[in-house]
Amino acid sequence: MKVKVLFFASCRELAGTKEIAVTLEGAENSTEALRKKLVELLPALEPVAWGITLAVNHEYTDPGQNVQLKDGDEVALIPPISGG
Amino acid sequence: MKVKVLFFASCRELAGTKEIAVTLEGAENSTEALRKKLVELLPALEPVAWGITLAVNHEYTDPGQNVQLKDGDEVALIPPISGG
Amino acid sequence: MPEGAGNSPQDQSSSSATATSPHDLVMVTDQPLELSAMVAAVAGPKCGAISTFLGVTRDTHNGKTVVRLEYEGYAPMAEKELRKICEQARQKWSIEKIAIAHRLGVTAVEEASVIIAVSSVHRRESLEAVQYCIDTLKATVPIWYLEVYEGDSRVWKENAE
Amino acid sequence: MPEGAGNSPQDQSSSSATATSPHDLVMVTDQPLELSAMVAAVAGPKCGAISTFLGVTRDTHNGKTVVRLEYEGYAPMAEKELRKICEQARQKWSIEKIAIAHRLGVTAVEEASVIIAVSSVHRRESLEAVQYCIDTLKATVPIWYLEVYEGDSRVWKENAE
Repeated sequence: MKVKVLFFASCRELAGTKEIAVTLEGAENSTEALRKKLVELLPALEPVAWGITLAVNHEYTDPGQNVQLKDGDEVALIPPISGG
Repeated sequence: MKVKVLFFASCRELAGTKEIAVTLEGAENSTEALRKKLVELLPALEPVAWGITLAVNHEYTDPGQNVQLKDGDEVALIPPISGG
Repeated sequence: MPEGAGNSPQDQSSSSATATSPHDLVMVTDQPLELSAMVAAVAGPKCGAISTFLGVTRDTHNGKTVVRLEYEGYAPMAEKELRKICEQARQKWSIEKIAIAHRLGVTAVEEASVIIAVSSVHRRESLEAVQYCIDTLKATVPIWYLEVYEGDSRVWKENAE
Repeated sequence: MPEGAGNSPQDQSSSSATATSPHDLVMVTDQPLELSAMVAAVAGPKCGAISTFLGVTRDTHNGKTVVRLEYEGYAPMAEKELRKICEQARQKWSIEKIAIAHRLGVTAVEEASVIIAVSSVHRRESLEAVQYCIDTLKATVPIWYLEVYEGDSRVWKENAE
């Protein structure tokens, strides 16, 4: 299955891109697996990939929560925010 | 001595005027005496004259406080306010 | 306060504007109030936050249709009380600038009777100070309004709190 | 949002505006924010009170001179979170209308990065709701800024509270 992964702000600068498509195989259908995969694909993300907040389809997930992913999901890496 | 007395809002309508000059004789040099004098001059003020808040030279006086007046003072009758 | 030459808050012919400190503007005026001018009066490069409050004439009261409000004020004392409010607010919070303007005369539905603008470096101070200013204004500033209803009946109002 | 034909909040070409209910307006936009448009969006004959908050770019941070801020946002999720804030505010207070707009892109010193306007019948609700909205926005809406200093150094910022 394929998910879209979006990078913002400091994370975008680390990743060197705003967006990538990630293919997850078989049992890799969770956010924990995705974090691992992202570090493989973009080693510069290693310092942040494990602790960073993830949003799946525009909804925050809890830190440490391992969320099931499905084909076509949009996952965003959310560094500490500073709006307002 | 003479004081200027100002009327506002509902009080102005009762008094029929915005302003009068009041002459106070001898020992009449206080706000209590002024209240009495106002009722004599403008009997329509009778229902309010005793309890209404007074300001002397742009400063509120406490209800029931008998404030000394001097020549040239400006006294205003302050009905319940509704600004803002 | 309409835009144009000579129409800064200090220039209004039938109003008086006094700065309590170089940083505060208080005024009572029979001219329409202008929010952008109030915000401009408190803005500045050190201000990270600007909070404003507008008191606006509503179209109903107690089920009756309000046609307009008519405000009357003891102008010199009203300004004095407004300046006191600015000073008291500055004692309570670290504030950059304050601007308070109250309208006198006829105020139609959806027109502002009062505008308060407060600026501060961070948000908490201006948010709290603007509440304090309107609450204190309603309790202390010698201004009155009467409501004019459809059918031309009218009532002098009193602030509840 | 500059005035003129086709420049209502919904028409901004590089922004998106969504009403969460018929009474609320939320938007993220790369166009300059316009306070008078935000106030107009929440005004109405039933509204006796309008409270607004403007977050504005300051010229210094930690002693360094700030040249500008650059805002970046996850726009669709930011709008969703803004709509949630409107709904939550309505659960807590009796509100007439809410309008929240956040700027993206370059925001110069003294320009607004965020404007919130809330209207209510009486003052307490809009005064409290506008605080709630900015506090919650800073805690939940996926928007980031970096500070660009004189000398061209830059830092991604995080909200403290």
